[in-house]
Amino acid sequence: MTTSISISVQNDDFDVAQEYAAMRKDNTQDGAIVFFSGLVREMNQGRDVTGLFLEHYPAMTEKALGEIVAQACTRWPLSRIRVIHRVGQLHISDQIVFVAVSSSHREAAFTACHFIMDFLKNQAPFWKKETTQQGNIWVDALEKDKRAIDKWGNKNED
Amino acid sequence: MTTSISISVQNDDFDVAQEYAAMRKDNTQDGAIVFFSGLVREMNQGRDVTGLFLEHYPAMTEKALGEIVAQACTRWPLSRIRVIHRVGQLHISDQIVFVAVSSSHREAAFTACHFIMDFLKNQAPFWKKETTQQGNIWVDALEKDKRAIDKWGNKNED
Amino acid sequence: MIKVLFFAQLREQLNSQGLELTLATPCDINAIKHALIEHNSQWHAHLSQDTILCAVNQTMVDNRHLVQDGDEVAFFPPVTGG
Amino acid sequence: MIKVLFFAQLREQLNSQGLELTLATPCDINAIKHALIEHNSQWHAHLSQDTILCAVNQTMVDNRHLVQDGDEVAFFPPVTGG
Repeated sequence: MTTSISISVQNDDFDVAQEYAAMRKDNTQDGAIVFFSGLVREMNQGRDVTGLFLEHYPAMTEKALGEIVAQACTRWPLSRIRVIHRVGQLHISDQIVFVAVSSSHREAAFTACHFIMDFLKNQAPFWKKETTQQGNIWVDALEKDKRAIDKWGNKNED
Repeated sequence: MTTSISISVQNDDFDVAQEYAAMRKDNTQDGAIVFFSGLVREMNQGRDVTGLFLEHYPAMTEKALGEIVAQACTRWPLSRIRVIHRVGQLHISDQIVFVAVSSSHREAAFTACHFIMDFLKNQAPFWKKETTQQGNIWVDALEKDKRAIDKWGNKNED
Repeated sequence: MIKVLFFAQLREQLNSQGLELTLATPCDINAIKHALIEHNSQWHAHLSQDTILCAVNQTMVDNRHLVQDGDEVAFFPPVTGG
Repeated sequence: MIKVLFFAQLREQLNSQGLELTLATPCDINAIKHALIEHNSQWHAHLSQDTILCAVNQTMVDNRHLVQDGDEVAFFPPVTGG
């Protein structure tokens, strides 16, 4: 099936209502929309965070996200996929990332959205630097995020 | 941890933007919001659908949803949970059901939202009657929906 | 007195939203089904479908569950919400 | 000529956004790391961290990947987006 895919990496905030409306617009085939929204937390890895700077590798970012989304499309019947990742300076409670997936069926939408987030966490070239009371600290990659992709099996390894 | 839970069964449509805003309002602890939205599809089980009537067992519906949500809370650290299920006459592309879960961590939010939908499909007393060219037809429960709860293990059996 | 309710296609098949039964309690769900079939013998096939679910006081139960006087007992087909 | 890029804490540790290397190609990623350490011996500890990831032409590769003349080679720590 043909999947409609849209991927953005941007400094600007995004509007979830607008993105959700786009998933529904002229869409009579899909029974399920799942979305994930990632926010800046006040407390991370035990540190009191006041802000976050997101660095990325511009030439690679959208390509890496596109490859993850393409992998998801080979595994599940998906209708529309929207990925937005912000870069630059963010503040507490700001939206960082958004992944929305629509499908005719619930299981595919849930699983694909989860898959895209797990691989985004491991393979998309973004790095977070937190502003904290103790200074600016690069966030460590977590073992649990690495383990999260194990559940998807070997065929997803790039 | 204390989870803020809100469950509604209603004839009226709901506004995802408003629900999403409520999940974020004064929320600096959560890094993840996952939501599921279920829509009326034009084609279901091979039939051309023009509308849907949702019957329910009013005295039991919110209780059943509350028990499913309570089960989810015993399994994952969840911060806010919102469940809305519509009843009555619906049309193509209408929103039927909404489940939103926030958590400090992505894995808990994804898994709990998926869990709630799987159990809602199997244990909440709603029944769909489709309006089709061939007349009004009660929707059959699907074997795959029954199997969907097997992945959550025996301890979730009521 | 036990309050019995029917929903969805079962309600249509029985042409009844429910009724009140007077029965010696405690009795199990099977005993209630028997009493309903005695009340209307045409209900036999519909109530004997092994997919029919039962809730007592708004909680799903199996056929061996013991019903007490004053309970609300609902019968319905597999649910299809969501 | 090979274009080398560094990101995030590795960029800060090396105090460099990247540089251009002239090397006999094809060569593998380990050969590029050696050339970088020859260029600046203080980079040794940072480039030897076994957590350091590498992408060639914007695709993740392992240390045995063969680099061609004109390729873009990026080194960076484990990613932490999302």
